[in-house]
Amino acid sequence: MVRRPMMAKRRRHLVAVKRVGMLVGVLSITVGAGATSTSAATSHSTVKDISTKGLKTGWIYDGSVADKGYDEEWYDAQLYLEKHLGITATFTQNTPYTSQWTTTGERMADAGAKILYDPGDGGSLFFAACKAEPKVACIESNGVLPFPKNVVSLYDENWLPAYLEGMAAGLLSKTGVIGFLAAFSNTPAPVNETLNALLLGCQATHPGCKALVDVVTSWYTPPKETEDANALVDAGATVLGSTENDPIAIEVAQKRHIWGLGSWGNGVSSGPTAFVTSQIINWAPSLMTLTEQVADGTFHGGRIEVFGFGPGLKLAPWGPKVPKSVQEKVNTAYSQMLKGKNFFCGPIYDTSGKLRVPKGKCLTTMYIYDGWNWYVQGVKISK
Amino acid sequence: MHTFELYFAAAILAGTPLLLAATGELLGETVGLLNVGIEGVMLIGAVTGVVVTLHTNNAELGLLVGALAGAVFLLVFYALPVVALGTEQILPGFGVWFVGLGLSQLIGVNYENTPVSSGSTVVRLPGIDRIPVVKELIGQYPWPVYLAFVLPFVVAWVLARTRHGRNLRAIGEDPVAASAGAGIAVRWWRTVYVAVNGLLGGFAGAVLAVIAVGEWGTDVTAGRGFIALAVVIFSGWRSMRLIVGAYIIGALLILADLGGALSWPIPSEFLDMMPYIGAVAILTVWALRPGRRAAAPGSLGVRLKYSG
Amino acid sequence: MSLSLPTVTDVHVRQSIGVRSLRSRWTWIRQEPSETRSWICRLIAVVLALVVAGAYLVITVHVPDVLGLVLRTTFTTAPGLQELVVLATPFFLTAMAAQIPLRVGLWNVGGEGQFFAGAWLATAFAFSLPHAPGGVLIIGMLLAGAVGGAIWVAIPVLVKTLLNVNEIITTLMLNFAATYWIAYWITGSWRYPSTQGGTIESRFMPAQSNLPLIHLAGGLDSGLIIAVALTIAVGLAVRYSIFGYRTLIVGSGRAVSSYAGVRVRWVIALSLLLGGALAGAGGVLQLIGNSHQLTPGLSDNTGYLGIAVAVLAGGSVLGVIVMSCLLAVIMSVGQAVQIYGVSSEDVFILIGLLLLLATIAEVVAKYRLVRKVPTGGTARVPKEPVGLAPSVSESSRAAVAGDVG
Amino acid sequence: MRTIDTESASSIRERAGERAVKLQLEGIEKSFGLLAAVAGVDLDCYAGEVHAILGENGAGKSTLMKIVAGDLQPDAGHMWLDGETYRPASPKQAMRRGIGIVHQDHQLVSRFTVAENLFLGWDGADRVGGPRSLAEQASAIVDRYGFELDPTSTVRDLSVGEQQRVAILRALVRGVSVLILDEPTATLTPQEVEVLFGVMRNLATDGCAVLFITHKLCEVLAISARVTVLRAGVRVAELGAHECDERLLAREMLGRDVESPSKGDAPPRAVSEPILQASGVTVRDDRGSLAVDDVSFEVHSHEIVGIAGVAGNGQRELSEAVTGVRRVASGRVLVDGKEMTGEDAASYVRAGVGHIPEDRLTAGMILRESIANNSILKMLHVETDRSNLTRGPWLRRREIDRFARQLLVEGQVSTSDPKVKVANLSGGNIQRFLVARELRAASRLLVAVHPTRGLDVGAADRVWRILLRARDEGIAVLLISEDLDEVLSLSNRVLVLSAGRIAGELDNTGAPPSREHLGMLMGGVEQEALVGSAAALKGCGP
Repeated sequence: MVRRPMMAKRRRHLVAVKRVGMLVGVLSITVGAGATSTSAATSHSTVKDISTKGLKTGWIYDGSVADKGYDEEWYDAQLYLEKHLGITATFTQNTPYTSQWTTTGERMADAGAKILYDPGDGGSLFFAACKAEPKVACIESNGVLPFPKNVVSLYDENWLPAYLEGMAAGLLSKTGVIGFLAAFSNTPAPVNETLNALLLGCQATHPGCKALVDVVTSWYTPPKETEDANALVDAGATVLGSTENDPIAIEVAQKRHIWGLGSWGNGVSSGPTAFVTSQIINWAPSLMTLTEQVADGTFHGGRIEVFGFGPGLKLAPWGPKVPKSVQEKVNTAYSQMLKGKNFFCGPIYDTSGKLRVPKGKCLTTMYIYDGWNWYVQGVKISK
Repeated sequence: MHTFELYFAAAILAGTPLLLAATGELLGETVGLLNVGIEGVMLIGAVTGVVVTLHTNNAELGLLVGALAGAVFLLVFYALPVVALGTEQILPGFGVWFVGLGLSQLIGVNYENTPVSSGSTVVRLPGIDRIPVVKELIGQYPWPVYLAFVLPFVVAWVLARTRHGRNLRAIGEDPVAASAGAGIAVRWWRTVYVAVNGLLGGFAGAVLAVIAVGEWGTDVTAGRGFIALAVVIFSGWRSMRLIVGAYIIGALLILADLGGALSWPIPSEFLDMMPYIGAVAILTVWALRPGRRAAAPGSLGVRLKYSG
Repeated sequence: MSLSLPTVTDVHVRQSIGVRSLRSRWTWIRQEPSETRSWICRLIAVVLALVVAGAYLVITVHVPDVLGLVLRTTFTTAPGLQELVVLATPFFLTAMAAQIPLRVGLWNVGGEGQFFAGAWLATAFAFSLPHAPGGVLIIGMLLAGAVGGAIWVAIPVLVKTLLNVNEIITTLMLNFAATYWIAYWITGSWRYPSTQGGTIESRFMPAQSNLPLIHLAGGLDSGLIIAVALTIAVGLAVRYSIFGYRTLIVGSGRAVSSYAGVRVRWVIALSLLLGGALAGAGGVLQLIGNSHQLTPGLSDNTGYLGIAVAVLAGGSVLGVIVMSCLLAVIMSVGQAVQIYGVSSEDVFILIGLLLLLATIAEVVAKYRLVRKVPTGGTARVPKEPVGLAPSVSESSRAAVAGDVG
Repeated sequence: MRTIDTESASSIRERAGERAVKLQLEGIEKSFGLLAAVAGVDLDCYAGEVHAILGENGAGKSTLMKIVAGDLQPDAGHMWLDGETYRPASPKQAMRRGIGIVHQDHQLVSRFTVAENLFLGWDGADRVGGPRSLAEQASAIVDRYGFELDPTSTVRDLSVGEQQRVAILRALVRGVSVLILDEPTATLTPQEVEVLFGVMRNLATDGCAVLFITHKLCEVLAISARVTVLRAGVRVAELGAHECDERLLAREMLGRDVESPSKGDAPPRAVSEPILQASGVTVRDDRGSLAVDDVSFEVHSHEIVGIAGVAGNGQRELSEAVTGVRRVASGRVLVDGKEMTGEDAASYVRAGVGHIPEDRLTAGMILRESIANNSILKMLHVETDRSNLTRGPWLRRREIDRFARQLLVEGQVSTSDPKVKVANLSGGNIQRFLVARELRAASRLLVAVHPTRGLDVGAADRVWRILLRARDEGIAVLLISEDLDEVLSLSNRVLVLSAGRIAGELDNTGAPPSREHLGMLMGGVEQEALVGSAAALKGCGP
């Protein structure tokens, strides 16, 4: 009843890409130059692999598939797979993070599903179902090793767009004070990586840039987020970022006439003049490859796939009010990233001033994804 | 920077839905009806308020419809069993809460995360909006904030100094004496004030969702309906004291954010507990005051058996 | 309305005088309902609510073959049955947590918080003795959970007994505090080291604390057996103990209590603490029987739904067991129909309707339709005059009866 | 005190007879469930007469009057007011038609002031006005009718007589032409009754029809012009007051001749040992004000000590103080010479004190519970019973059922099933069951408060006999009652409680004390002041 503060998992709000547009996007995929991109998902729509036809699958969503965000993006991928690979899909929405998650997976497997997709990121609840049904292939998001042999985890390098957003913030902000709504304190992915990347990006363009962090203790509590975001603005923030499900940061930024960074989707509609930029994720290419692997018998689990900029991850179009000079500076870095440049290199200090990454060393993708359990210098957080 | 002024204004805004809901509940309790389900009413008001605002792009209309929805909702789910059928009062209150929770989600499922673009009219108090600090403290709020502030004074005046108010207090004190002795239409007025309770509760929810938050979200109230109940008890059924209670909790709500934003060395979870612990605390403080017994309406929460 | 009822002889007097023709042959009479009668009325309420819900599903959501779906998914598949067990287990104890204070006329709305507090203290216990043998750990965690639940209700108990502060609000407010309290620990020192993103959870409990699965009907959780045993034991203890009898006296009002020389404060405190302890134990059962991690989703609103179970059960232990199972079926069906686009939390509308209808059923149960005494006849006149007990005086003030508590 | 118009009853009737019928009822029926509370009653009432409605408890008097006052809707029948059809849907409509009712308990809002109560719910009151303007208007009205009332005082601080005057005044404010008084004398001192009768006569003289409900025969003869007698919901007689006497009325009312209770033949034995000793007992009521003020008395075995007094003079608090239900503020209570001050009800039960409480339905019984559960309400405090009925912390249900059955037999209750819910018993059965239970506990002392209130004559008679038997068996009985007849016919000694103090103690073994004397004491005149005074007030009584 009362919302379990942390329960509603983030529903990453991506822009509601029109299905047609998405189709075009997938069809026109070219192999990106991301650091660890997925295996290329080329021209599947023309191949029409017979082996996937009639493959039974189950999809477990934590929220609504019409949420104009994260779940809808996954749902679009589901529809795409149904149409182009001929799979049949059953799915549940608003699944709570309880034993129900496990039971749902098991029920789907009982009903003959060969693949379970876990867009809602049930974590160990989902793994329990996968352990109970070892013959079923499991595809989930945002997991951490080790996990069962039949599970593959998919994730995007969301710290890359975050770094770019941070750069823009540093250029746009006069004072160099970013307000940040963190869902939880010290959660490597996505809170720490997003926050740290944002701040590093900001410091790259605005030396001395700092981040006031408010821990919301939930992924989604609009009233509290609004009040928290306003408090951050009152405390002096001139740019707002967040890891929350919703675009509250942009809304508040719009109302308070400052800049707002997107978290999980194109937030331009939430704040036309405040919006800077955001990340946009597309799951279909990776999912198609994995699904075909199941059909071919080449699927092997127990691994993580993290994809960077490319067919699955893009930077959203710039907000209409972002000055061209800012866009150009950040776009330069964007293209460097696309070419493979690592921006997460030393010297990086933590909040206590200790040198964590010496000059010349760089953070690896997996460290950023899984191990970044400290905050960089400039983060102001209660706990 | 005028940090204090900004926090003050934020606390007032956060306290406003509490104050509205508490005023409605106080009126309901004045006629002897203890409705513990304001939370559900607020949710219904919030979701209808947002839905109407999104469709009409008119926040004022949204607030109005939200208030009406709250009234209708409470009439059906509370007045019907309690006033018409004479059931006990607590359980239907919980029913109102549960139904409000589920129904609001059902209505709002396609409107989640859709921000309301049009805000409510901000009233600039003439004269005051020129004085620098005062302007930010009290000079420029959306109109429901002023309404919420004025309402307890009106209620206090009506209850203390008008014939109608006396009749209402008599209904709450002793419904049998009021009906058989003084000829007051107890059932009618109880029904009317259930509606008023719902009206203000729904309005409070709509204000919270449309103005303070700016969008619908599941369980957007997060216990504020129950906090309003605590505020009513804290007030000792004197409407002017509602203002104190509501703004204290409003300040605590904002203080929790303030601590987070300014990176106080307190875990954010503990800061977030403050409004709820605060509600318990103000009840305890109220209970510690001497001479507290005379306050509650005599028939509050008492089941009225109908016959004949 | 108050009415001094005549005794047996008076009825005869009246008849000998001759009753004038009455307008209809049937009339309603009021009577304190029997257990059976109350039950029948409550069950009718449940059926009505289910019919409404079913109609909603059929008409609005277009779920084909609802009944078949319900039977198939909940009763014929192993995961369905297992989920039923998992869902029902915590209801037993959170329902008892609400029911025992209800005997005293108090509303313990804090089952949710006490559930978490119990799980929290049990977790602390398990993490401080990670290598203890399984039996010690399980019993120790259950005891710690009971203590934790009782601690969580201690502040409401204190302010209720000493200052008479409304327990509805205090217990409810502490639910919110409990969720933040849990969040503090599982995002802090107890955090599962590699938790990513969505689910926030603690480290796993020591493996030896996991309750064994008993393989009956596709995997019966032994937590269910403990829960049912606890429920029955506590239920019988309350029913057949002096303490249970005293809760009944206190629940009947202050006047009876002081007349009977019962120490009201102690009974209030004990019943709330017992309720808190049971909810806490429920949290532990969920922890060691099912989730094995402390998570924010551990309770899934069972603390709140327990109140509904307690109300529908109407003071009986059997009622708690039946209604817990029924509610588990409802929740399970709620899950099953999700693929048709029904949000799982829509089930709250159904629960709310159930509560309202049950309240109305309580009133309806008091009325019986009986044949009136025909003119001059001698038809059904009960031996004992029926109806409400007469009031002390012929005052209409007796129409207002004090509520419980 | 106002002078009393002593016009004879017959002349009132004659005068009234010339006038038009004010209120006419025909074939009024009202039933609650199976029971016809009013089963076809005709009545007519003239302007300017005091019309008594006489009947036992449960005869349907109050139900009939509530129908007239719009509080209840009749099942059948017609009413006319001033020749026009009259069918009020609510009390308000009745009031608008000029019907005023003064309920037995006055139906005033006790936390409101006199002024607030006077104008409550009245459309003629000012829409807006603070306490001061209200009080000014009220005092104008109080003065106009010559009542002695302070409009600013709170109703609950007033005496019962004063509250009654407020209720009457409230009806007068609205311009009544028919005033219904529902058992107005039940809680008044004889002197207050006289004042009330004066008011009623004046109202009648002013042309108002006064309907006066009572079950006291003497009052009918003293005040009314005509009397309608109800029995079991049916009008059994309509008589002119001049053509009847008490005996005739009693027979009509009860359907049989009835003897008043007697103290029995056995003279009380001389006793040395006092059972209950109260010395300097001071008790506060729920609101914290002094209810019992420095009271000292003793009750010995083999005697019934009656405490007489008008309601609200500390009887409740005193009875609760000597049974442990309420704490004494100061003073001492001893039972059997044992110090009991500050002990709770459980200790008193252990000391052998039984208690028939005033609110037997809310304090003495749990209505929605079974007879079995009610039978052990206090017994678990008594060691012998406890060891029999319980084992360790557990109840022995079978033993409890057996115990309950014994009580049912002892109390001559009409059922023998201990599983029956108390709520489904009749009032007489409940009281007999309660008395039987308390006699079990009362091995030394029985405190009986209003033991027969609300009971019909037969049921009351049985309770009286039980009390007398208990006395004969050596139990000390403290009888608290507002019914002077009851107190005088049962007690060996009578203490009069007034304003929380014992105003006087009278021996009742020989010739009964005069009612006038008692009335003066009840009215607050100290005994010393009465000595030698030749108070010769007219009143009715034995």
